[in-house]
Amino acid sequence: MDIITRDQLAALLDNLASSRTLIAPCEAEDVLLYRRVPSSAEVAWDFDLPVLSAKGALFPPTERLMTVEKGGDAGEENAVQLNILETIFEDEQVIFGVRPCDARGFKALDALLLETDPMDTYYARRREKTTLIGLACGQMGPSCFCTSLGGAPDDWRDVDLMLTEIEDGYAVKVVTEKGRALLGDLSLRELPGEPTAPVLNDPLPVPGDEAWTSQFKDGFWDNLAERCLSCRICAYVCPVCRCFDVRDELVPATTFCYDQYERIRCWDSCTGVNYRKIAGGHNPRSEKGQRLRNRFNCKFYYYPQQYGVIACTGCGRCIDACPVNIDITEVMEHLVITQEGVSK
Amino acid sequence: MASVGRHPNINLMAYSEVEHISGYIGNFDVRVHRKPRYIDASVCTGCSKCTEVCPVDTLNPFDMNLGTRKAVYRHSAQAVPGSYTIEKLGVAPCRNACPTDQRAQGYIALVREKRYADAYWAIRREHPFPSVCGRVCNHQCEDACSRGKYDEPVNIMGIKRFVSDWAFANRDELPEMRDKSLVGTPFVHEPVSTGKKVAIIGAGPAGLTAALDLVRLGHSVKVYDSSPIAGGMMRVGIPPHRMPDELLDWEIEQILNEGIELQLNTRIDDIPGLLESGYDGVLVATGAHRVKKLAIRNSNHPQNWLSLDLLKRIALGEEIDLSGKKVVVLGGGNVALDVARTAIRLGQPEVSIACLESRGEMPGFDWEIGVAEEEGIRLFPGRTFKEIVVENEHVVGVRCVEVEFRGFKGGQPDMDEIPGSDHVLPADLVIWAIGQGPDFSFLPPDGSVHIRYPIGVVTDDEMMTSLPGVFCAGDVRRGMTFFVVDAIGEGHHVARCIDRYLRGENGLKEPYQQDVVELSVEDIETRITDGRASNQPRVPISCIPLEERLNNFREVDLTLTEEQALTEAERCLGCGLCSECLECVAACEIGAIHHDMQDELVDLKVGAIILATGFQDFDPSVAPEFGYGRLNNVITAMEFERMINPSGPTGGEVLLKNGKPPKSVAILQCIGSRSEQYNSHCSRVCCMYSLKIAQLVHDYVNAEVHEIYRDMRTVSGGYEAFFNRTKQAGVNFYHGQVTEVEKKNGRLVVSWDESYYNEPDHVAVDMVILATGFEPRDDVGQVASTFSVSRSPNGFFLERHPKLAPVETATDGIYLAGACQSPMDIPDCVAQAGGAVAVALSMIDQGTIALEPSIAAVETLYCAGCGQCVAACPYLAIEITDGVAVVNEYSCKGCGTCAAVCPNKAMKLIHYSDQQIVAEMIGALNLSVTPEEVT
Amino acid sequence: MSDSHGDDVGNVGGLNSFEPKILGFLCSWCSYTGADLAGTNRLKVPSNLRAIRVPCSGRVAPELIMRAFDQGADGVLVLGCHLGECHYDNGNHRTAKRMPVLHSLLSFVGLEPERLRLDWVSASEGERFSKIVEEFAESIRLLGPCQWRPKALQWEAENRLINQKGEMSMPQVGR
Amino acid sequence: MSKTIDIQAKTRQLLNSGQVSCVIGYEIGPRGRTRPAFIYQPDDAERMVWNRSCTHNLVPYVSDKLQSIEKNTSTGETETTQQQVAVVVKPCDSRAINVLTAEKQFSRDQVYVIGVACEGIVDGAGFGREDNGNLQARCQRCSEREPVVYDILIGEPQEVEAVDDYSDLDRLTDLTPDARVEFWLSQFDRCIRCYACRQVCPMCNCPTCLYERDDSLWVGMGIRLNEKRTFHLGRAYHLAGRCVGCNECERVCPMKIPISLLNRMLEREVEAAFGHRAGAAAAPSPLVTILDSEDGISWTS
Ligand SMILES: Cc1cc2nc3c(=O)[nH]c(=O)nc-3n(C[C@H](O)[C@H](O)[C@H](O)COP(=O)(O)OP(=O)(O)OC[C@H]3O[C@@H](n4cnc5c(N)ncnc54)[C@H](O)[C@@H]3O)c2cc1C
Ligand SMILES: Cc1cc2nc3c(=O)[nH]c(=O)nc-3n(C[C@H](O)[C@H](O)[C@H](O)COP(=O)(O)OP(=O)(O)OC[C@H]3O[C@@H](n4cnc5c(N)ncnc54)[C@H](O)[C@@H]3O)c2cc1C
Ligand code: SF4
Ligand code: SF4
Ligand code: SF4
Ligand code: SF4
Ligand code: SF4
Ligand code: SF4
Repeated sequence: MDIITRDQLAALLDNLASSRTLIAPCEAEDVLLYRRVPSSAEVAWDFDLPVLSAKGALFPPTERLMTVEKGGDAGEENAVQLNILETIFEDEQVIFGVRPCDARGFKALDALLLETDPMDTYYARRREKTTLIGLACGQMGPSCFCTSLGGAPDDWRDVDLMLTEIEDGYAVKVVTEKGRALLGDLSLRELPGEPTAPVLNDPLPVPGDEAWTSQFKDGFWDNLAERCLSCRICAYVCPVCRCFDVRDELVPATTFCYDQYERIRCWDSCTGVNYRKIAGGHNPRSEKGQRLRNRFNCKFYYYPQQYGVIACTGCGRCIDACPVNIDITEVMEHLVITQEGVSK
Repeated sequence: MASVGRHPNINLMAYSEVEHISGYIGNFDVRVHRKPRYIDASVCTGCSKCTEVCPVDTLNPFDMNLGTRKAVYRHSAQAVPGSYTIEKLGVAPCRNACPTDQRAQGYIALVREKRYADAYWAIRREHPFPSVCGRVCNHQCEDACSRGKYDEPVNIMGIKRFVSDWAFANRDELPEMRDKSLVGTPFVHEPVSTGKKVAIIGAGPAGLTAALDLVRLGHSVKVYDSSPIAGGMMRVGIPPHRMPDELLDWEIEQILNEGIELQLNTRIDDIPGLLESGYDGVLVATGAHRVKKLAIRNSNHPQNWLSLDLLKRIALGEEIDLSGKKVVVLGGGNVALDVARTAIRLGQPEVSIACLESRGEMPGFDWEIGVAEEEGIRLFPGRTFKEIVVENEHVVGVRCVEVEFRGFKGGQPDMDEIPGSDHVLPADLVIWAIGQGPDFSFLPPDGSVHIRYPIGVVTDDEMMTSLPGVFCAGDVRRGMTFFVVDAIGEGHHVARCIDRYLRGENGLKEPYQQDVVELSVEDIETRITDGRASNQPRVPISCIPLEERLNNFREVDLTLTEEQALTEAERCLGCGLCSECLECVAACEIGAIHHDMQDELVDLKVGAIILATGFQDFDPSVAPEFGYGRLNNVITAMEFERMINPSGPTGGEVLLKNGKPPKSVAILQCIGSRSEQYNSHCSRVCCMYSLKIAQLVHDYVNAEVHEIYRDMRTVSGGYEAFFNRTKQAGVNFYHGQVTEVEKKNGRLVVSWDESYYNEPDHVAVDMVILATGFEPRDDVGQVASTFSVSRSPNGFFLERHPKLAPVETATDGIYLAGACQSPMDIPDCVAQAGGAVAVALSMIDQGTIALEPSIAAVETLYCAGCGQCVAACPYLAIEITDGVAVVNEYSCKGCGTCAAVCPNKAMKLIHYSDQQIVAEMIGALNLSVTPEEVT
Repeated sequence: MSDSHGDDVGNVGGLNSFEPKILGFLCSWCSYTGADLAGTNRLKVPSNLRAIRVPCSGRVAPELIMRAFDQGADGVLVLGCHLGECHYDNGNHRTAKRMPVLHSLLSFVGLEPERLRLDWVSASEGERFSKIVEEFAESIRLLGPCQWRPKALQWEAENRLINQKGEMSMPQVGR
Repeated sequence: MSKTIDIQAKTRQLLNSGQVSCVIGYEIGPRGRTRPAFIYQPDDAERMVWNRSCTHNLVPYVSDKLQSIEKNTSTGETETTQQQVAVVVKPCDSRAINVLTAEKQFSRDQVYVIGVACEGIVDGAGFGREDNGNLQARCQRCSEREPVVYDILIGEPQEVEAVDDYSDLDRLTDLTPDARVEFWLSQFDRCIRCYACRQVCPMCNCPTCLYERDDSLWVGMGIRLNEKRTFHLGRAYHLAGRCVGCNECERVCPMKIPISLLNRMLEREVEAAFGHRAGAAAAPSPLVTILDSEDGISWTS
C-alpha cells in the first residue's frame, strides 16, 4: 500500500474536477451532503456520514428520461409531429469519499438495475461513467451495523480506489483498473505495514427467512407503524431504496418553448401514503402497518430472494433520520427474539 | 293590522329576532330568538293597570322621545298584538349582590314616588328584618352599586332604614294598606297545609327566615331556642346602641304572627329524638356562640371575660358597672368594637383594644374604628398576647409582644415577633373577642352529623347534613360569625331545600338568574344628563352628638329625614330599567305578568322568506347646518307626525318649546338625501309627505308655511294634483338648497342658495321641520349576513335584478318587500309586498326550481372535510356530511369562493375549474408581447 | 443568459423595449364589465394585460397567483367589485383578506411587492379600469422583467446543480 | 418525574374505566430516545413518560386513531365500544386540537385531552441529540405554559416571561428582495421532497396533497428549485391562520430547512391583521370568513 498526502490528494481532486464532474461530501448550510464541487477547497475533509447516501449520483431523485416536443412546420397541413429526445448521460464523474456502506449500496443496486434483465440503461450509463474513491471509517458510528450484514468500515471490495486516513495522509489501495487510471503517474510513497484496523460495534443478530415469513401476519407490524408518519425519509436517505415513479409532465411555459412534455422518474417509497394507489383510488396497501412491513420485508426477504443481496447495508441513516424513532435494528432484534421463541 | 294579528294562518312573533337560517328554497330552517316580554300576550287584555302603578319613567322612542312611558308599556296605541311588554335590561347589580336577592332598585323607585308602604312591602318580600339590615348590614349592594363607578354608591341602606322606620312609626295604619309582601313570591298567606312538620333549632335570622318561608308553603313549623329571647345574635349580640330592641321585636312578632310556634328557653341536644317525635325535617341554625381564647398563662382567671357573655348580659337587661376599671378588649374585629363600645357605656371605664393586625388591617369596619376612638377607646394594634399578668390574684395587665403580622395561613397567624418589644398593657379586666365558633356539643354524640372541625357542619348541595332530614344553615354551617344578610340568604335557600325534600318534585325550584346589567361610566353619565338620576352627592348618615351617648344605649346613628331619603333615592340610576318592584304583578288582576320569563328559541320550517325590515330615519344631528339638536324648535318630520297625532305626546297639538303654537313654519326638504356628504340617494317619499305636512300645518295649526325644496318629485297618480292643491292652499314654495338654519332675534332664519325668479333666499320662522330621508337600518349588515342577501351601494338590500327580478334576492326563496330595498311610500310598499308574496307563492306552486349552470362540486377523493369552504361560502351552500363537503346545488350561486379557499382544491367550480384557469394562464403567458402590439 | 429551455434570465431586449406580461384576474360582474366599458368607450388599455375572467374575485385562489409567477408572469393584477358591492354578497371579503397575506408571503421570499396588486373596479368604472392597468403596467415596466423564475434557474446553474451540458447534477440531479 | 407518574395514573384510570380505548403519549425507545407511544392496556401505562424531550406533536395521530377505531368497530374486528382516545398535549399541541375540532376532523368529545404544563423542550429532542440541554428557540419565546384546552392538567404551569421579538424574521425582512430570493433559494435547494414536513403537521390532512398530484397542475414532481419553492410557499400559505407553531415540520426535516420562518411570518401577519392566534379558540381561520370592522388589513402595493 502507498501513502498519498493530503496535499497530493487535494491536487489530484482539483485535477479531476477540471476534466470531469467531481462529487464529494460538502457542507450545504450546515447539512452534510454529497454534491458536485468545483474544487477540493469545498470538500468537507473531516466528515462522518452525509445525511443522504451517494445513491443520488447514479440514481437521481428526479431524472428526465426523455422529452417530447411538438414540432413541424406550421405552414404544412397536418404538420404536427412529435420529436422524442432521450436523455443520455455523457459525463465522466468521480465520487470522492464514498463510505463502504454506500459503495455496497451500489453493489446491491447493480443486482437489480444492471444484472437483471432488462437492464436499466440510465443507471448503467451512469455506473459506467462513474469512478468511486472510497474512504474507510475509523470507527463505527452509534447507529451503524454494517458488520452485521457482511460489510465492514474498511471494506474495499466495492470501490475503485480505497483510502484510509492515517497520520500523514491516506493509505491508498487500488482496487480496480478504473481506480488505478485515476492515479495516473502520481508518485507515491510506500506505506510500511497496514493502517490500524477500525473500532467495531458488536454485531447484531439478523433474522432468517423463516422469521420474515412466519411473522408476516404478526400484529407487531401494525403496532410498529402506529407512530410512523409515512414521511418516506427512511427510504430517501437509504443507499439501497430504489422505488421510483414515472410521470409525464408539461414543461412549464417559457418564452421560446411551447408544448413540450417530458417523462421523468422520481424517487418514491413504499412507506408513502399513495405508494400503491392505483387508478380509481384503490390502495391495496392502505394501512401504514402493511407499508412499513413491506419496507423491511423487501430489504431482508424479497430482494435477497430475487436478486441475491440484502437491500440494507447497515449505514444506520434511517435510524438517525426517522423523526419518530422507528429503528431497523429494533425490528431485526424483535424478529429474531420472537422467532427463537417460536422455534424453541 | 289587527286582522293580521287575528288571522289563523298568520303566526305573528313580535319581539323576536331571526338568529340563524339554513337550508334552501322550499326547505329553510329558521331559528327565531323570542325575547321575553314578561307579559303573557295571550292573556293580557291591555287594561293598562300595570302602567298606572309602575314607578319607572323612561323616554318613549315611539314618540320620538318627545314623551315618556313606563317600564311596562304598549308599543303604540295600534300595536298588534295589543299586549303590554316590560322593558328590562337585566338584573340590577344591587339585587345581584344581595344574598337575599333584595330588589333594591324596586323599593328605591317606589320611595321616589313617596309610596313608602309599597316600598316596605317590596322590601319585606325578600327580607323579614328590614330594620336590622337598614342599620347593621355590610351592604354588599352598595359595593356593587353602579353609581359607585361615577361618584359614590347610593346610600341604599339609609333608604331601607328610612322605609323600615317609617313603617314602624306607621305600624298601626299599615295593616289597612294592602299587604303586597307576597306578590311575586312563591308563597301564600294562608296556604294549604302539607301536613309536614319541621323543627327549627335557633331563632336567629337564619332560623326565623326559614321558618317564615316554610309556614308560607304550608308546612307546620316549630322553632326552639335556648335563650329567653328570640332573634339570635341580632338580639343578644349586636348591642342596642346600634340596633334598638323594639324594632326587631316588632319584626319578629310579625313573623311569628304568620303561624310559627316558638319555644324559648329550650336547649335542644337530641336531634334524633326530634325526628322520632314526629318531625319530618329539622333545621339546625344555632349560630356561632362559642368565644375563643388563647391558651396562654392565666387566661382562665375569672377576670378574663368573654365578649358574647357581656353582650348577652346587657341584652337580657342586666345592669353592669365597670366604672373606674381598666378594660382591655383583645381582638380587632367588629365584635371587639361592639364589646369595647358597650364597655365604655357601662360607667366610662378606661377601655382599650389590642389586636394582632396593624391599624390599617383591622377586620372591623373602618368607620366604626373611627367612632370607637371618638368615643374614647384607645387602640393597641400590632401585638400578640403572651400572658395575662396576675398579681395578688388580680389581673394587672396583658403581656404583649409587638409583631409584624402578614395574615393567616392555614388558620395560624403568619407573623414575626419584633425582638425586645416585650411590654405589659395595664388592665384589671380582660375581655376576649378574638373570634367565635359554633358550639357543637348539642349534636348527636355518635357523630352522625358530620362536622369539619373547627369549621362548620358539613352539608351537601341541598344543604342537608349527613343525617338525612337534618339541614343546616347560618353561622353554624359556615363555622364563624358572618353577617345577618348571609344568614337570611341561607334561610331562604335552606327553606327551598327543605321544601324539595318534603315535597319532592313539587318542591320549590331555585330561582332563574337573569343576566346582570353592567353600566359603563358613559351610560351613567347619559342617565344623569337625561334626568333619570340626579347629580346630587351621596347623603351621609348622621349621628347623635358624643355627649348624648355617655352611659346609655341610645342608638347612635340617625335615620334619614324624608327629604334626605328622597334626595338619595333620586340618585339611583335605575340600572335594570324595570326596577322589579313587582307593583305591576300586584296590579294585574288576571295574572298576566311573569317576571321570570326567559328567552326562547323557536325553530321553524319555512319555504320562503320575505324580508320587510324597513328603513330608519336619517339622523339630522350629524348635519349641524340644519340646527337639529342645536336649536330649539327644529324638529324632524317624524317628530311632527307624533305631535300631530291625537294619541301622541302632545295630544295632537303642535307646540313650540315654550308651549305656544307656531305662527310660521318652514319645511326643509332633502335632509340627508341627494347629498355628497350624507346619503347620495333620493329618499323618494319626502316630497310627498312634506306636502302632506304642509297641508296639515296649514289646515290644523293655522300657521304660515314655507317649503324649501330642490326638486318637487310627484311621480305617482294624483300626486301632481296634490302638489297643486297645496300650492293653491297658500303654502309658499321656494326652490333652493338650504345652507343653514340660524337663530336671529328669537326666530329661526333659514337660508338657501340657488334661488331663481328673484325670489327670497331666506325666511324667518318659529318652527323648522326637517324632511329627513331614508337610511338603511343600523343592523342592516347583520341582517344581510343572516339571510345572505347582498346590499346596494347605498346600503339597502339588493334585488337580484332591477328590472327582471325586482323582489327577488340573489338567494332563492328570499324576497324583499318595502323600504328595506329602497325608499318607497306605503302604496309602493304594499304593491311590492304583494309582488313578493306572488313570487314566493309561484315558486311554491311550481314545486321545481331552475339551478345555476356553473356551480361548485366536490372531488370527494381529495376532500379532507376541513370545512374551510363551509365558512367561506357566502350562501351557506356547503355542509360537511360524512367527513366530506357536500354542495347544496339549490343554494350555490357559483361564486367560486369555496374553490379558492379549499387548500386541497378538492372543491372545484364547474366551468371555471383550476385546469381551465391554469391552461388559460399558461396560454396567456406564452403569447409574447411585441412593442408594436401596444396601443 | 439562458438555461436549457431558453428561459430569458436577464433582460433580453434592454429596459426600454421590455414589455411585461401581466395576468389579470377580472371578476365577471364588476371588473370584467368595467373592462368592457373601457373598450366601448375606446379607452386605452395596455395590451400587456392578459385577462382571465372569473365569476368573482373570491374565486382567485392564491395558488393560482403563485402558479402564475412560477410560469413567468411579470405581474398579477386581481380586480373585483368594491367591498359591499360584491355580486355574491361577500365573496370579495376573502379576497381582501387573503391577498395581503399572500402578498406579504411572496415579498418575504423576495418577490417585489409591486408585482401583485389587488384593486376594486365597478362595472361603471371603465376609466378607473384603464387607469389602474396603465399604472400597473407602467410600474412593472419600470421594475423590469420578473426574476422570480429566472433567478431560480440561474441559481441552479451557478450553484453547480447543472453540469456543463445543462443537465442537473448531484444531488438535485435530473432533467 | 411526578408528571410521569400523574400521566401514568391517568392513563391507567382512563383505560380501566373504559372511557378511552387508547392513550397516545410518550415512551422511551431502546436507544434512549423519546418517542410517541400508543397505550391500550392499563398495565402498559408504566411505559409512559414525560420529559423535556417530548417534542413530538401527537395530535396528528388522533384522527388516525379515531378512524381506525371506527373502522374496526364497524367491521366488528374488535369489540371496542369506546370511541374516544386520549392524547397527551403540550400547550402548543393543544392549540392544534382546537384547530382540528374547528375543522371538524374530530369532535371535542371524542378526545380526552391530557394537558401538560410544559416547561419547554430541549434542542435535539426526538433524535437523541439533546447534548447541549438548551431550550428550543421556540420554547424560549413561548410564554404559554398551560394548554388552551384539556380535560385534565398535569403539573402546575409556571409563569414565564418571554417576548417574541421576531428578530429572526426581521433579519430577513431587512434584506433586499434579491438577497431574500437568494436566501430562500439556497434553502429550498436542499429539499428532497420527502414531504416529511407535511406528513408530520397536524393541520396538513388533505387526503392527497395538492403538491403531489398526478396531474402536475400545481407543481411538477421534478425537483427543480422553482417548483420546490412553489410547494413550500403553498404549504406555508395553507397554514396561514392555522399553524400552531409546534415546529414539528422544521424538526423532522432531514435537510434542516428553516420552514418555521415562513410559518412564523404568516403567524405574525395574521395576528396583526385579524387578531387571530391559531387554535387559541376552536375557530376557523380568519382567511375564510368575512371582513370584520376590527380587521386591520391594509393593502399596499
Ligand atoms: C357582637 C356581634 C356583632 C355583630 N354585628 C353584626 C353587624 O353589625 N351586621 C351584621 O350583618 N351581622 C353582625 N353580626 C353577625 C350576625 O349577628 C350573625 O351572623 C347572625 O346573627 C347569624 O345568624 P344565625 O341565624 O346563623 O345564628 P344566630 O343569630 O346566632 O342564632 C342562633 C340561635 O340559636 C340558638 N341556639 C344555639 N344553640 C341552640 C340549641 N342547642 N338549642 C336551641 N337553641 C340554640 C341561640 O340561642 C341563637 O338564638 C354580629 C355578630 C356579633 C356576635
Ligand atoms: C316622516 C315620514 C312620513 C311619511 N309619511 C308617509 C305618508 O304619508 N304616506 C306614505 O305612503 N308613506 C309615508 N312615509 C313612508 C312610509 O313610512 C314608509 O314607506 C313605510 O313605513 C315603509 O314600510 P316598510 O314596511 O317597508 O318598513 P317599516 O315601516 O320601517 O317597517 C319595518 C318593520 O320591520 C321591523 N324590523 C326591522 N328589522 C327587523 C329585524 N331584524 N327583525 C324583525 N323585525 C325587524 C321593524 O321593527 C318595523 O316594524 C313617511 C315616512 C316618513 C319618514
Ligand atoms: S419509518 Fe420513520 S422515516 Fe420512515 S416513513 Fe416512517 S416515520 Fe418516516
Ligand atoms: S316591576 Fe315595577 S318597575 Fe318593573 S314594570 Fe313592574 S311596576 Fe314597573
Ligand atoms: S375546503 Fe376543501 S378539503 Fe376542506 S372541506 Fe372544503 S372541499 Fe373539503
Ligand atoms: S361556489 Fe362555493 S362558495 Fe360560491 S356559492 Fe357555490 S358553494 Fe358557495
Ligand atoms: S421535510 Fe424537508 S426535505 Fe422533506 S419535503 Fe419537507 S422541506 Fe423538503
Ligand atoms: S406547519 Fe409545522 S409548526 Fe405549523 S403546525 Fe404544521 S408542523 Fe407544526
